[in-house]
Amino acid sequence: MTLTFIWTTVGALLTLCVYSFLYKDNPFYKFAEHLVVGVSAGYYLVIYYFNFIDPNVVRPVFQLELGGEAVAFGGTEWWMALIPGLLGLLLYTRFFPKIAWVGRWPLGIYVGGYAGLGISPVMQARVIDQMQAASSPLAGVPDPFAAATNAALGFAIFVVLTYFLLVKRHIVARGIAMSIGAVVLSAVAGYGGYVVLSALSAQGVVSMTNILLVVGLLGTLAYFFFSMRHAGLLGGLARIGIIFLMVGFGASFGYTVMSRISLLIGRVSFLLTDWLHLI
Amino acid sequence: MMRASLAVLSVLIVALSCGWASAQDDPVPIETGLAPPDTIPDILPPAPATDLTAVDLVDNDDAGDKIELTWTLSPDDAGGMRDVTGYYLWRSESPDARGDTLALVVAGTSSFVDDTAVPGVPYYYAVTATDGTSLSGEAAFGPVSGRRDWFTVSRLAVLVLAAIFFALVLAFTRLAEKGAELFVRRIPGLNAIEEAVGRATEMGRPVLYVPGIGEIDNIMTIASLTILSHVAKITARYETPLIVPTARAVVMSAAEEVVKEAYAEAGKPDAYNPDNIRYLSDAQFAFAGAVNGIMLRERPAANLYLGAFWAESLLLAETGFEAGAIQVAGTAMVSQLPFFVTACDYTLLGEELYAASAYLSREPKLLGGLKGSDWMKIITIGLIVVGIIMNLAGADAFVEWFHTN
Amino acid sequence: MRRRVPLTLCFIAGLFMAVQYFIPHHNVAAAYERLLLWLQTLLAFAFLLGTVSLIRVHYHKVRDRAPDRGFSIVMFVGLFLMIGLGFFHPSHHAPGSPFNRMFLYVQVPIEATMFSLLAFYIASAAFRAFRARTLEATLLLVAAAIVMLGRVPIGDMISARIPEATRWILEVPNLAAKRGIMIGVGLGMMATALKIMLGIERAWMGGGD
Amino acid sequence: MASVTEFFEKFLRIDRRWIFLAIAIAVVVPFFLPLGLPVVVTPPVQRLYDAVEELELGGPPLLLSIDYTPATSPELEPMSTAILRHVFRQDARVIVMTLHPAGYGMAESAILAAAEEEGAEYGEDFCFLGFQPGTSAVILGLGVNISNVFPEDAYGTPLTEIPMMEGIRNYDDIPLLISLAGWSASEAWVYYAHQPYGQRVGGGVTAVMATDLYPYLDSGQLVGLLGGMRGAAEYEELIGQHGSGVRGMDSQSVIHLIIIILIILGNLAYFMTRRQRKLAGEGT
Repeated sequence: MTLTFIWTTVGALLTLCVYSFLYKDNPFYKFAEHLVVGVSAGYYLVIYYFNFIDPNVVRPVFQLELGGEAVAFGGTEWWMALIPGLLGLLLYTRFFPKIAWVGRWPLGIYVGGYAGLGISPVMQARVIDQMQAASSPLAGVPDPFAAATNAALGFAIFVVLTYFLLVKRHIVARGIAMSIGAVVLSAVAGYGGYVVLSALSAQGVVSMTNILLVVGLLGTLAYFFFSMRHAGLLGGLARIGIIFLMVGFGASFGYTVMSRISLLIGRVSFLLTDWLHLI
Repeated sequence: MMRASLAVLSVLIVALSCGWASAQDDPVPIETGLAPPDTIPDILPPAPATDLTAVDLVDNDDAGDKIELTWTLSPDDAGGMRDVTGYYLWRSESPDARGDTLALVVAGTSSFVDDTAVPGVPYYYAVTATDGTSLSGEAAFGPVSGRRDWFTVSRLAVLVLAAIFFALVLAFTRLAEKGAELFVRRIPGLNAIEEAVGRATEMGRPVLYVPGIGEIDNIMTIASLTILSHVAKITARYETPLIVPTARAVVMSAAEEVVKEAYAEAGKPDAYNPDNIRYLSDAQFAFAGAVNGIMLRERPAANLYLGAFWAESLLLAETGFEAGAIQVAGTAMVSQLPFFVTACDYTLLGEELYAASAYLSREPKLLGGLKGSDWMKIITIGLIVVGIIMNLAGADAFVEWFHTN
Repeated sequence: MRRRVPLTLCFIAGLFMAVQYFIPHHNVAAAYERLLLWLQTLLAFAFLLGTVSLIRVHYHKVRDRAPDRGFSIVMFVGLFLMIGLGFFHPSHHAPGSPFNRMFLYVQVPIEATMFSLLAFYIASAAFRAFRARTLEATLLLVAAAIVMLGRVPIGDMISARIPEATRWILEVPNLAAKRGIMIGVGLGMMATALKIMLGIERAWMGGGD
Repeated sequence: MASVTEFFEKFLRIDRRWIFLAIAIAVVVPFFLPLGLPVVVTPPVQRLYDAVEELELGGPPLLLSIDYTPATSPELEPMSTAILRHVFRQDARVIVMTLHPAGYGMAESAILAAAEEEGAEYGEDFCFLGFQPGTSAVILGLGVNISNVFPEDAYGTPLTEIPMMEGIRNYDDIPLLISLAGWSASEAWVYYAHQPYGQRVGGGVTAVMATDLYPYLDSGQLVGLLGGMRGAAEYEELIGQHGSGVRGMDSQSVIHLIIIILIILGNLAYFMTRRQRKLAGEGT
């Protein structure tokens, strides 16, 4: 109990050292910063050694026993563990300028191997499967009414924004009149879209979402297309792409705020609950 | 004109969605009649399973010892008499005998993997349904033999697309090496960078260029150094001070080389000030704090953030905004883009950073990758559009062909 | 010797790893399994390189009597304390050991707190830097505000439409944009991998001959 | 009018440490005065919960990869706690491992706490394989044979001597895999476990990364997704035991509201002062 309290106090004081940075950079913060660099490096070293190097290199090479019997690890013969071990040691020649070039040999295997490993899974996960998902219809929508309003509203906003982006670049410059116009227009378009959609089946809503998804994807791809000037159809698509990109970044922004606040809540909870037992 | 095309567009969309909706209507399964209650004494053997097929299974570690059996369930399994309790699977090396029992699987199962096959030996398989007391007639299939395969056919699509893509990249790289004019559109962000530098010159204040905190082998850092060279040439011409803070020692020496060379090329080697290329700290927050210090003390009029940034992006862009500098940013770290977009005057989004560096350097390896990716995007768009049309037409074979695993 | 051998090794390792994906043959799979273990071993050794570099940097600071060498000593104390506790303490790294507690009560609080500092900066940036200056920035801010409200319970209380709008933003425009980025970045990753294998991109070798 | 502008200009130049103070107060107060706001469950979380629910009593285990580091633990630790509680409560089994060296300590403390609470037994209900370096090489290696990658568990016991590992060879014997990470580990699991081996993968990530993973959710490459502390809170709601996730939602609500107000005030002040400057003809 008391031992845990002492450790918790250490953690709490270090937490406060880091927060002192909010006032300004100071020795307490620097102390914590350097301490954690050392502690984490030491921690990683120990974990790497006991979890990997010891069972996969040291023990097979020196034929040390595993659980009572001299087992070849994963069928590893001692020399099969020795070769990568030696190659790994060659990496350290970089600290000796004269023979530093030898260190490129294992590095070559390492860099090349990892490059080769990635190619096909990345092609499959990021390109082919995404392409396939983009051209397949969505699964059923649970609440057609909510989906209808959302899709209609989204579509209306999309149409209005496209209009302003394509025809009138500077929405802010036109002042309040234009903003009111935009609101009225989107409300009218939203209601219109809603009426059209409710006339359709729930599947129509799904299709509308699908079309938005496809248009957004094509727009984004068009935005990142560099071999032609952005004019005409390509220019229009790229403008649409920018809208989607910005809404996407907005979503990331909102989520990122959430993320950082969560970390703060976690630390405050540590200070108030785990350390001071106030709550 | 605009309105007319919008109207056409909306009509098209509605038409398309109706088409899509009808394409999506799933066939409704027809409810079959229920079987009579199981009160009649069971003397009849169940109806047999049918359509047994056996194929050599190809998995990731193909030792040729796996053969996959599939069959159609007996009509008495979940239908008819509903008295099937399981299926016996048989394996023989001759077509005449039923051979040994391979396995007994429970009712409702319609596939089984025999993983005890000897590679190259032809086998004959049979399946019989059982109700616990009697066996049905058999469905047989054979001969089939296991093989150690040299190609996973289901991954053909990956191979084909990767091959096309790589051919494009290599072809464009070769073209660029031969000096062909490959068109890359000018990135608007470059104009913004030049304007920002011009503004700093007018005001007689320095330009701050942060190449990110990535290591030297990070492609974003490499792209950033290309753009740095371009910026350095402009600042050399106007003799505007250029401050380059770095977070990695190696990046600092690379930046020194780049800037020195650019000043020499612009004919102003004397204007180069080595004290302005600085290594601040490897630690993320310490680095951000030190750069913020530079912004507040030396008051640069233009802040350029191009390269790999993590959480420090926010700290930098906020202070720069507050200090009233013109800010241009560019990174391929998608998670940091929102902060740059809101707090900077112009932001190069993702791939635009690479495109800008390829545009400026005209280096074949950069151009090749960029053009190859561009054309692959066109192919992707084409495939998506064709996929959608095929889907609307009710033919999913095209999309299915890309289904791997 | 100095450039050709590593480039050749890089090409062979890369080609084998890329091609084995399509070859299910048992013998190839066995070789692949072996090479995976080799890559892991190399990675482990490469990781520990970082520790050696760290020691060198701080050793030089102490030796050269740099003004803030005191902090370098703090770093060394942390490092060697962990190594000592990890290798020589009787209970090694069992749960509840001093090694383990150093992790939970020194490393965890400092690292977690450093990132939580950003919560404060994001709030101040929201006030001082996030301006609806362009249409793009406006769109971003509006979407962000909706998502921020829609992902916390208070959004539900204001209006049930807010979480729905959030879901729509995430599943339609966000999805479309992120998918586009995903495809573009994926192609970039593959092109880089190809260039590394073929020795067109060789920044990993560093300078010199 | 001028005085209003002056006020806004002063307001814009306020020392940011006042804002820091406001945030600090806003996060602390809800701890003492909880609002008890309800948490509504969203589909990506429900889908992950359902996938865990499908695990059978004493059947093939869940593979839980605890890949987060201390820096993101407040967001992700509530997830691992909730998932482990859920698994143990339905008497299913779980194999825990990590792809990050710092994940070792995080995983160990999470699993020991949950196991003690729910009375799960080491070797029967759960086991901890520890850490292996190499991310993609590790994930691919597990698809061939788990004991090649982890010849022994974290405490040096060979896998062959752990009862629950009997008959567990590779992904074929693992119905579900969940990765909890604050870095690209979740994507690596999609690339290297789902694509080549067809493994079902679920994820729990920081809110920063969550939006980028939606395409995988839509295409089915991810079974379900927990995004940030809110994701953890929803999972806690589903298992009916509130933890730090749900508790954090009150503070989270208040601060989000404050930040939105700050954005609005900042923009208002900005536009007011800008208009004033424009009228005075000072700038553009």
